[in-house]
Amino acid sequence: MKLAALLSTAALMATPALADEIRVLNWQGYGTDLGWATQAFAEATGHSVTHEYFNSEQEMLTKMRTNPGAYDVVLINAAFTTQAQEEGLIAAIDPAPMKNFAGIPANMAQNPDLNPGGALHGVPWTWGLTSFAVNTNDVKDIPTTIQVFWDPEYKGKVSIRDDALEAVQFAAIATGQDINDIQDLEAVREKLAALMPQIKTYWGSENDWNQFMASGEFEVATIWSGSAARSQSKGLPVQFVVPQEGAIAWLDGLSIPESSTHKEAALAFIDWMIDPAFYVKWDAEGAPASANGAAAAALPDESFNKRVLGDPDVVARVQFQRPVSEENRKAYLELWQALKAAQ
Amino acid sequence: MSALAYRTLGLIWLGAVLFFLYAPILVMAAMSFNASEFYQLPFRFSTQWYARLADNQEILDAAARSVLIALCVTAIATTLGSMASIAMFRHEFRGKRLLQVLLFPPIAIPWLITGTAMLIFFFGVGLGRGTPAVIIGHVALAIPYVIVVVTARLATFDPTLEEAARALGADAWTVTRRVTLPWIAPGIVAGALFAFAVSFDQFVVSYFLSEPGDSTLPVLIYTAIRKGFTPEINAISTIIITLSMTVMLIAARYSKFGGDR
Amino acid sequence: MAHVDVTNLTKTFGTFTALDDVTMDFPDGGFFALLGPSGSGKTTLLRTIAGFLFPDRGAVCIGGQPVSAVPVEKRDVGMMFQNYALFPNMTVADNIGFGLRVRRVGAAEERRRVGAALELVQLGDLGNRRPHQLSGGQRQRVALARAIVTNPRVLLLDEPLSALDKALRIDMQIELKRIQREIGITTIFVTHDQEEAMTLSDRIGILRAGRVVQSGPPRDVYNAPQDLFTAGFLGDANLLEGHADGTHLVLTDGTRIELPVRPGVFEAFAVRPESLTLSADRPRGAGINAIPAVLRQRIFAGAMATCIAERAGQSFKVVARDRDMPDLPENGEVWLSWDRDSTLTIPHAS
Amino acid sequence: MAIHPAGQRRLGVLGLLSPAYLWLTVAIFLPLSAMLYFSVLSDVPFGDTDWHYSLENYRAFWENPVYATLLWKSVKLGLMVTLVSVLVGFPCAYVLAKVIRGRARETLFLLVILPFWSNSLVRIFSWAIVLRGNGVLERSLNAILPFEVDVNLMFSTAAVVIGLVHSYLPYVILTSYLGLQAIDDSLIDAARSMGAGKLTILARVILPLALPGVLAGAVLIFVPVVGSFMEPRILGGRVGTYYGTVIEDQFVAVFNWPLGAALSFVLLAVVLGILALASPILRKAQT
Repeated sequence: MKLAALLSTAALMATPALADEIRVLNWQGYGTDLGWATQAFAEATGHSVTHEYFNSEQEMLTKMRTNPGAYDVVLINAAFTTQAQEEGLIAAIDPAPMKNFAGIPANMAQNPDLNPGGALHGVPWTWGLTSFAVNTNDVKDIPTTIQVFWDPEYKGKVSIRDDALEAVQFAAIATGQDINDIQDLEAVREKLAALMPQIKTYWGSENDWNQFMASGEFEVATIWSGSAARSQSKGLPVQFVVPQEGAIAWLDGLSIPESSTHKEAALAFIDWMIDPAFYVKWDAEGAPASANGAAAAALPDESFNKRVLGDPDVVARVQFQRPVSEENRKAYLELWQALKAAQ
Repeated sequence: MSALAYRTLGLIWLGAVLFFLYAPILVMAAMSFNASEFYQLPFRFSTQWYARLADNQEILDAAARSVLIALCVTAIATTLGSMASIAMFRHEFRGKRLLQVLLFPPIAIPWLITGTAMLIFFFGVGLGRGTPAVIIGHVALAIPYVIVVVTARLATFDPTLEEAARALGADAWTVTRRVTLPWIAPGIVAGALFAFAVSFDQFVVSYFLSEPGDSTLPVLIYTAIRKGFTPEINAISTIIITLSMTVMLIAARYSKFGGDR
Repeated sequence: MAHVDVTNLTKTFGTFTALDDVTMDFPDGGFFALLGPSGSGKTTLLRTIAGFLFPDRGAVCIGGQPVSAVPVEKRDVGMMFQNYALFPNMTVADNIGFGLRVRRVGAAEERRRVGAALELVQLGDLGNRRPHQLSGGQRQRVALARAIVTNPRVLLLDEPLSALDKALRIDMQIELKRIQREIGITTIFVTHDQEEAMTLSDRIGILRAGRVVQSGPPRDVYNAPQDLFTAGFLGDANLLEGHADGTHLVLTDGTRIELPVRPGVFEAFAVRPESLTLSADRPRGAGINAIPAVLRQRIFAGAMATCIAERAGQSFKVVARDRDMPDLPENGEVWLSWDRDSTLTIPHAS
Repeated sequence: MAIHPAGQRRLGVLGLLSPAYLWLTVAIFLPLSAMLYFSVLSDVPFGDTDWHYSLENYRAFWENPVYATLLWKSVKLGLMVTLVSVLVGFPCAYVLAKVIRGRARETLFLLVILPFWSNSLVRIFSWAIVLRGNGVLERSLNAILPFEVDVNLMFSTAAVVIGLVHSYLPYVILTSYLGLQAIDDSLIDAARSMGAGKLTILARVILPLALPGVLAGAVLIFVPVVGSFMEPRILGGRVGTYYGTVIEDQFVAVFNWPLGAALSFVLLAVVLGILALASPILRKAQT
């Protein structure tokens, strides 16, 4: 009996290594779901990759909470990694089996937000900016200030994402505040309230955003740096702007849910994702900046990431997102909900 | 105004309403045959979006899952609903009125409430989300429709036929199989088609209960719509709407909507 | 074939007592009519005998075996319904063969017996028709054939002729009687039509408010009703109001009437319309009672005529062959007379 | 000893009825009870969260004006959609019931009812395609009209109302039609014989008799519209925040299920209140 049990356990343990289906939870169109990449990954390892998408970090967390076991790799903004770890949603990662981990510089690998409790819970993958882009068909003079969102000329042609944290931090920049330590929330509220009538609709995903830009329904809209690069490379008439007031910067990590049943395959996929070879190819289509120093170094000089994000002037203006306290998160959510409800 | 003028006005009104009801669906369907990814005109005929569908494993899986779920739901809801209808038809008992009233909530309470309540409960009992949860939810929504439709058909059934069969020595099962079921079969078929439609078109409850990666077609479409429109969504929508309208046309033949057949 | 006994049957529906301590005996091979107004319990009694209903108290025996707890499908009874209850989805032959198929007699045997039953009800070539293609009378015959083809121990008929028009009904009564005699089956049938009951049955039972009021051969019940209700329900009766005084009845206005000499104590007296004679002059004779009245109305009905006469605020009905009825002016004085011995003497007033 | 046949029958009834009703209990009634339970918790009772009983979720509804505002907004939307549907649908039902005869009526009636049984999501999506700026509506209008128009209805309350009317219009047509059909034509003839004009007949004979059917349809529209979230989300854009979308958010994004449950229960109370008020009418309309 014991022997049989042992044998069957061994058999069970041996099989997952052969071919797993790993499920990735990410923004849509954000690197992990590139067809050529997953195909190459499948050919190299035998693991197939399927995707599930979220529209906000909140939704991402809730998806993990309510679907234990459903995901194997999750993209988490470093500002949320700690929360996910505290809720027991994600597992600590031993980077040793990843051959590409060595390329990640220490300041990234040991980023305290990705190492809650002193253990690595998110493998630094990409970083970038949340700023805005303008439709160059309609906006001839590229603006240099974030105040363009409040310009009556663009009334009904403006868009931001429906996300409490991002909206509040965006308004914090517009009111000259520290996004991680907002002192005057009332100013933020007023600023956003003034913004609301300008808004056409909220955008939910990059694809969505592209269509609205293509049809001319958006003229000024917030966007992520990587997405802007991708849109440009697709030939959309957009220009990414990092205004004088600055921009939100974020660091995204790849994590493995505690409930994942294919942790080994998940780790292999993360390793694949931080591979400089993958990144260079991705960047050609438009990508955020890589957290892997080796990958960033491999980029050609004309690359968007090298040009824009490599500019020390820009780097000096940006503010990195830090974890948000439970209390603030609630306050932001209520503020945003009340504003939306008043429409 | 003359009677003819009234009549003409009435017909124009009806025509306008029909136009309002069908035009958007037809436009949507037409756009699934337009080559442009951004719905640009002039119209250029193409079936490329349907061809793409054939390669989209995710949509095909969701479609297969939707049909499979709808078939399970149809089988279960039709059986349970018909059984209950027959029981209520055959017997008078205390609380019958209450049981009939209890059919109302699944139809009348907004699905948002039912769906979120199911989500809470299924999590509470450890079932969680997923296809079984979806099936359980859909069956509950479909049962009242089946009971209503089958009961309507039973109302035209003469209960002495059952008594006659029993007097001739037939046991309960023989009575049901040889006498009752043949008569109410059109009602059961209509009920089954309603159940299929309820499940196949159900979005709200599926949305809260389906598991990521195992979502039904409407849920997949909703997520896709929120990520931006593509003619591929038009193509699959066209297929769905054609399918469900066909099912209902057949159902109408069997139910009283199409006249008493 | 078997006789049926019911003893002390009581059946209530909620607060309504449908059967109240009913005891009855239905002899083997007899044709028994249950008669009563609606709500009298006759249908409940029939359905209890059939096994659709189960008594709260009391017992039903068929052929001496207690069957109170046996449901209808195991009681081996044949039943015919008011609306025939032919299965619309089956042919005539399948309808008739249903009971045989349930009993698994085999295809050949089924065909033979269905054929014989069709012959018996004279529908030999209609086996392949559907019920909706038949006339009312034909459906009735199919229903009968279906009820008897299994050779049940008892045949139960629930108002089987009420859906037919009058001419057809009389034909069917004769037909039903012929078939019943031919196969000699114990038959119990429910009707509210007293004429039909008397025509068909060799025994009748009168029910009222869940109780058996009287039972016996039709002629006996008709001629010697045990209470006023029966007297009025089975045929018509003109009540004679007054009080008995030895051999005479003193009417309310003091008129004395001779009563027949019969043993027993009687509480009420009546006379049937057909026993009364209408005349202009007072008839004389031994044992003839006569009372004056005013003729109010004469109703012609083909062979028969009915006259309504009024006396002291009470109306009397007189029935006679039209040609035997004297042609007297309305609102004129007439005499009503009858043979002393045709007076109905009723033991119970209620 | 065998069970008494009457008892056996009772068992039979139970056997036939209980599967369906057990199913409804497990999938409808127990979940609703569970939701009531959740609505008085301070946090989701899964994992190692720290929760206790409290009425804070209901208090949130009363104290934070956002929820009441949104509920009122949803109720207004419901009234609006119901009103438009009745105004559009009743004449339509009248034409079907009293003007058109024979086979044409059967066919047209089926045509009106058919969309109701097709996927609601797909129909809303159709409207999104039609209403988008630079979409089909604008292009076709500009093709017909001599002057340029800018019809950009997408992401407006009008778009939400149009989409919802499209979804629920068949309800009111169906119930009004059934109500109108039940009116004996001889009543109308009788009124005419007494010299009543068309408007008088409509106001004094037809409307009062058809009213239960119309009201039944109105309730059947109002109730789901108050709880709608998918339609406002797709068609409403910036103005598409309603009570239903906030409930959806609590379950899908924010993970504040207890608050979502409490909000749902408030909605349920509103819905049940309306159904209770309307139930005599609905019962009348049934017969």
